[in-house]
Amino acid sequence: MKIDRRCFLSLVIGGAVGTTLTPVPWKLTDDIAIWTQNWPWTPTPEKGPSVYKKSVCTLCNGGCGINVRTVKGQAKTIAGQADYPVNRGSLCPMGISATQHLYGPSRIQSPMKRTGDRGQGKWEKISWAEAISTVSEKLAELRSRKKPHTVACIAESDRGTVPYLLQRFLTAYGSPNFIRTPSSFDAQEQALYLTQGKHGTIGYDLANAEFILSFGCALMDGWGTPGQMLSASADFKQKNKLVQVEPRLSDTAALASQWVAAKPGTEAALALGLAHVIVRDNLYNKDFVDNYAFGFEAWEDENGTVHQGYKSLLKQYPPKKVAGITGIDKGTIESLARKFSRAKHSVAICGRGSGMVPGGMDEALAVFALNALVGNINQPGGVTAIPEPDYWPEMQRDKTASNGMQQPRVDGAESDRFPNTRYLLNRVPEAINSAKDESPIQALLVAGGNPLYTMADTETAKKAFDKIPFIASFSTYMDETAQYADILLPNHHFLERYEDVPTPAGTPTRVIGLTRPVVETRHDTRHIGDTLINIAGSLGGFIENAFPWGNYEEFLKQTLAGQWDSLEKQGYWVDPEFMPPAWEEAFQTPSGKYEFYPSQRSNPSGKDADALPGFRQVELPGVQEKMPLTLMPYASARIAGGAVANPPFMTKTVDADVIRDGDVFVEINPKTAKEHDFSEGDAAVLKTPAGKARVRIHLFEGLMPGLVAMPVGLGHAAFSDYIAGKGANVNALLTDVTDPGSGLNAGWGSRASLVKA
Amino acid sequence: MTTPAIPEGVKRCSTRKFAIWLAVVGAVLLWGVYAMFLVWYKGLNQTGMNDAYGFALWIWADLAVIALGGGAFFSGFLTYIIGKKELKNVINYAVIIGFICYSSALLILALDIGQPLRGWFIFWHANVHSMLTEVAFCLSCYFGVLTIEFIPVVLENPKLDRIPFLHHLSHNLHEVMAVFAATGVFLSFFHQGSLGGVAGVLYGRPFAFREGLLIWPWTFFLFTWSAAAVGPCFTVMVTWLTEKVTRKKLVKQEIFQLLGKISGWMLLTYMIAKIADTLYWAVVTAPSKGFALMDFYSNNPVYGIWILIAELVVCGLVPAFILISRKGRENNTMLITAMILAVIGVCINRWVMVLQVMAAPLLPFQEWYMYMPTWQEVATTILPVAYGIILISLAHRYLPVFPQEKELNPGN
Amino acid sequence: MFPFIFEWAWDISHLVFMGALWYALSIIGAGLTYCIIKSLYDTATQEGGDNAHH
Amino acid sequence: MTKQARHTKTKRYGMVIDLDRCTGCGACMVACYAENNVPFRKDESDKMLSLNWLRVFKVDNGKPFPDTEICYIPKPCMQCDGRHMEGHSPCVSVCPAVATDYDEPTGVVSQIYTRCFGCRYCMAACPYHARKFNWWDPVWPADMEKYLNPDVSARMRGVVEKCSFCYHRYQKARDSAYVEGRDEIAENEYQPACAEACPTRAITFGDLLNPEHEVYELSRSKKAFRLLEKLKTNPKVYYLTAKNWVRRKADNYLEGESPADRKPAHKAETASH
Repeated sequence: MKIDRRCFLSLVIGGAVGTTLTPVPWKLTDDIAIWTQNWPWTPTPEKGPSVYKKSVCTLCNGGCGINVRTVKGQAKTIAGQADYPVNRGSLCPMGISATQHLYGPSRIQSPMKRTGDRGQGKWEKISWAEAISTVSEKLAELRSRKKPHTVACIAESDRGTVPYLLQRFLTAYGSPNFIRTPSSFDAQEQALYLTQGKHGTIGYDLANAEFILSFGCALMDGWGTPGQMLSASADFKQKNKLVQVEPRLSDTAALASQWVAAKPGTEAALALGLAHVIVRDNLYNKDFVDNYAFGFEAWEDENGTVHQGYKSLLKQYPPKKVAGITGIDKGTIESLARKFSRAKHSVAICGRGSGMVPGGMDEALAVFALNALVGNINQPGGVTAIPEPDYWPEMQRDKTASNGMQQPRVDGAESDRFPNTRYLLNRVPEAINSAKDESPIQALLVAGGNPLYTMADTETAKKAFDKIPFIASFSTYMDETAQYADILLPNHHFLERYEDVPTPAGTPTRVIGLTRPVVETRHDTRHIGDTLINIAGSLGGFIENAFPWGNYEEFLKQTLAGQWDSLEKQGYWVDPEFMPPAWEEAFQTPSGKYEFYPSQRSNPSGKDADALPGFRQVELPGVQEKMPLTLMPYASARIAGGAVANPPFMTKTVDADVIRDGDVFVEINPKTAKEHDFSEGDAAVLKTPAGKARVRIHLFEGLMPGLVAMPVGLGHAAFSDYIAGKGANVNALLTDVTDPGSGLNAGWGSRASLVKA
Repeated sequence: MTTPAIPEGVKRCSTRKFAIWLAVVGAVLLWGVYAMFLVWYKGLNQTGMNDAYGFALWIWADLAVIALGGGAFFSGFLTYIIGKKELKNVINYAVIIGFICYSSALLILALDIGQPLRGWFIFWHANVHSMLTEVAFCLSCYFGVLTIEFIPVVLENPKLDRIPFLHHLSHNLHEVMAVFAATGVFLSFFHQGSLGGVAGVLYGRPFAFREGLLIWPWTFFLFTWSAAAVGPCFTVMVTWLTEKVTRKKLVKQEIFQLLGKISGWMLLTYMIAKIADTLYWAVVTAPSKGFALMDFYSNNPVYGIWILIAELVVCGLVPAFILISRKGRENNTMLITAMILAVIGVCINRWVMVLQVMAAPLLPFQEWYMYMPTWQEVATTILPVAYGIILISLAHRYLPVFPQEKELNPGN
Repeated sequence: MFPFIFEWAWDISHLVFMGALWYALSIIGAGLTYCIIKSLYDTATQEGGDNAHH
Repeated sequence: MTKQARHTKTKRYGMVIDLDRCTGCGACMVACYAENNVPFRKDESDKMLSLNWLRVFKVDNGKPFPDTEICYIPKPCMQCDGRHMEGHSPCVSVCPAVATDYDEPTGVVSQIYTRCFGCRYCMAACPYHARKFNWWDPVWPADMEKYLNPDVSARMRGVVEKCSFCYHRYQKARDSAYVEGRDEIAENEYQPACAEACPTRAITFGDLLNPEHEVYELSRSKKAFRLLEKLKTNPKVYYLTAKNWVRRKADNYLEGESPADRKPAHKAETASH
């Protein structure tokens, strides 16, 4: 027993000492260390040489040139393309993080048809053949019932080959209902037409301007082309050339040399007040106004009726009165007017926020008039009209199509009531919801945009969509609208496809950029152009004949044959011949001059006061007593406010006082907070006539008391788990406010109340 | 009911009662073990820590437990090196408490690292400039020493003592114990100090940073001193608690009083040094970095100036004065109260030097960072308590821990 | 911890730190070895001998 | 502290961020995440749990409407030179396992993910909260692993990570210079992702010791300052602003003190070549 124990002890001790002397424990610990350094679930990216590919980002209408680094055929990182004439190497965070959407979970991976209820998210994979035949059968059926005009198509742009193919398809098919999603350029392009008589893209030469008066444009947070604006920001700052008119200290206001905190919705009054001072003190450009402008002074029409001129309208806006309306003191108005008229090249720009809402025509016209007063039309540092692309091939259509094209548009655009407005998506929900029997839209093709997220009062829009029997979406991502469709025909991601990007709004030169595939197609998706050619082919007849190309790429190369070399080599083409025309030839209005009195403006009352751009307060929905606060959306460069939601990287950059644990913060001034007994971080319910949302409170001194500012771009319900369910969608809280002459949405905000949750 | 496993001449409760007691404490232990495995399996996301709180409850528990376990080294120092022979009557228990404290600290450290399997990197790839390296080395070595000191106590179990080799081993270990104790004191001095240094060297954290001597900030010495002062208090406190639970006197009151007296003077001198340190920090160090004293004690829901007063006065000077006065020591309630206060004081100090350091904002546009531990953290922090109770229960039952027990409880 | 690990440097901090460490470790090691060997020896020589100590 | 390569001058790479130019757009952050394989989670709203090597803070002057002003402060790792300019940055000296190191030739503070065992002492030491912990295993949903940059390894759960001034880009530039037989790399050959992406060109990057680099003059300008200079961490990230209130936000001042009393940032520097 004793011997045994001793043996045992010696064995144990000896064994332990012996093992330590062998390499076993050392090898084991080393293996453990190596294993923890190479956990199989931590990915190791494949190495390889970097290949850089040029393309153009189409995540918004900005169209910035990009340079994509690829390794072994996979896109890695994205930077701005240094020589691209629009953005000059600068790129916004959305563009930089585009790879996250390319490879992310929100992609629609193949054509699908709905199996559950609308919006329920139940889908069944189908083949492309089935998808195309489903759509073409539906379209053929409507055509056979002589109802081609009940087909509508929504797109984000009306320029470039893809929007053109959509329009061409509708024309060949017989529907006038091509609808571009709303933006502030609806109002600006209409103002351009009314004052200059031209349809085109508006260009602002901000780089050469000496003084920029921005009426609430979120230049640093998405207005125009984000890359371009960010690239120019240092110049704005260093040359002290920016004045920002806005009730909130936005990133743009912070950059400006002067922040003019006018009451929201009074921008037109301020513009008129400035014009008043400029005219009163004879500071305007006499050459331009006397020789190339119409309607500045009183004028007599062919019937001998004498009409009031712009000059006399301005008499109603003396600084003192304007100060009362805008809340800006008289001295500031006077000095601002002087600065504006004395600077060599002054330009006034409009389009509130990132330019998602058109705004009223009065405002656009009043701001345009300021540019005309200083003669800064087609001048360096001024405003220029960029002609629309006109390189489209001829086509023929059949009688059904011609008849269909004669029908009025569903949205009421180009009607007697809104003769100068080209697209009115905002009026579509009402047109459908108020229809006595069946919906005036029987089939809807969503070929861009994400209306069920971006439209004001999204609940009402959803109700209208419910009444449309057939909705097809071409979306690349499972966005809110795609989720509500019946059939999905997913387009390639922009990093997988060809597309041309013509002059983005706001850019003062004529450019075409080329989006091209930088990675191989990842999923069973198809270029929307090819899908259209397929659908046309299966519809046959004149429609098929209108699409004689084998595929989209062939059509693109044919159409842009003259520019293709440059596009292929540089990734862009700049029109070398484009020069803003001299004042003598610039204007195609009835008067042949710049019209301060827009004679073409829709004016049912016939009163001069209604034709001239006066100040008329936009009546926001809601009763003030019940809703004492005013909700205003604000744009942030870190939150994508448009059709495509934030990729996770961008959401990661958003501060904890903007979004926290799934709740969005609304900003209020500490004074407002005191009045309503709120403190930082409180949970609250924000109510507007359109709906309500759970929010939290963030106190911000930089916001005018009485306002509630809420970021645009949160509260997505679709895309993926990484995107959905963060905060609330401000669009759902807003209501469309029809601008009388144009039908555009002039609603810049909403009355609101905040109650503790 | 006496079995040979229980030391001779002492009375122990029934096996059944003991089993129930172990089961109750064991349940708490299991809860902690469950949390421990959760943390190891799922990672540190199971805690309430975040990037502002890289150090939190666990590090506090480590620091506190090591300070309180300081009773072992200081009693050892007094017994073997100074030659206070009467302390032999508590040294066994002090060693056991120290062993529990240090093993718990090591366990918590093993939990508190993001890559436990790489924990040995701290030894292998040691950065000799890091206070934490010093802590890790001294802590592990001293734990070894404590184990060596604990072994003879274990070997005195009647059953084990019958084995000749173990009998001799126990005897021989006793013979050279002074050498181990001296090494232990040396190691303890450094790791207690390094633990103070952990916070004190953070020159990016004005709340923690202290000037010092050579490479050691003042907190280095303050931590060692405070552990020496409060460690014996904790030993007495636990002994007193054991007496309450077992309902018998285990150690003579004179021993308590002797320890109280030593602790009292240690505590008083520590408090003088600590107050001087605090004043210098408040008047010179912090202002040189742009902070006024009250910047550290305002604009937040928890850390007011009360915490400084509680640490320095209520749980510092007050117990010190009680313990240095004969009257205070001779009144048992006063004595124990003072010792408990001192223990709380050192715990507050360790809390402040970990948690408040993390909480205080540095950039003027930042707010105070607040932290709430998760149940997993709490459970794993309670785990050592349960483990300690079990080990103490076993030790008390089967080992002759208290030489005076027989004498104090005649008739058993 | 050992001179063959790359971050090792023959500088004063390493010498002081590691010196103290290895010194302490040797004392502990030596003490333990002594006790074990002595006990083994005692066990062998005093087999069955009396158990009394202290 | 590794020995420097032969023939190459010692560099102190640093960054100058013009706060008067920064518009807070966030492009730098996103570019950083894409370049450095920074993972993301479904909810990133708790910024103290969110892995971000670069964060842009919004500060205001606290004045009531309409005298309010705001400013954005981008905050990468400050790549501190340490109290005595010899590389003992707050984090490097505390790391028990030499998992973070001060690179002598460049001044960049590195992080060795496979060495770090996650004790987080460096996070406690860093006054800028520049260090972030991998509380979770990184997950890239769908095919997102495809976009990971092969130049930067993905980190595992339980380790600390931070901005490295895109050190892999320096290594690449140095390697290609070596292939071409050059000892030195040009200013534009090594730029971190954030500086490259900044659409407003607010971020300038280069060698603070090289008079030919733009950062040399900028870091010595009267408008230059650093965050928490009083802590004597000696960061290599400089900021520019003309606004006194912004400077007040960058450090702590006792009553009666003012940023104007302070010496220019570069005077505090005593680096030797």
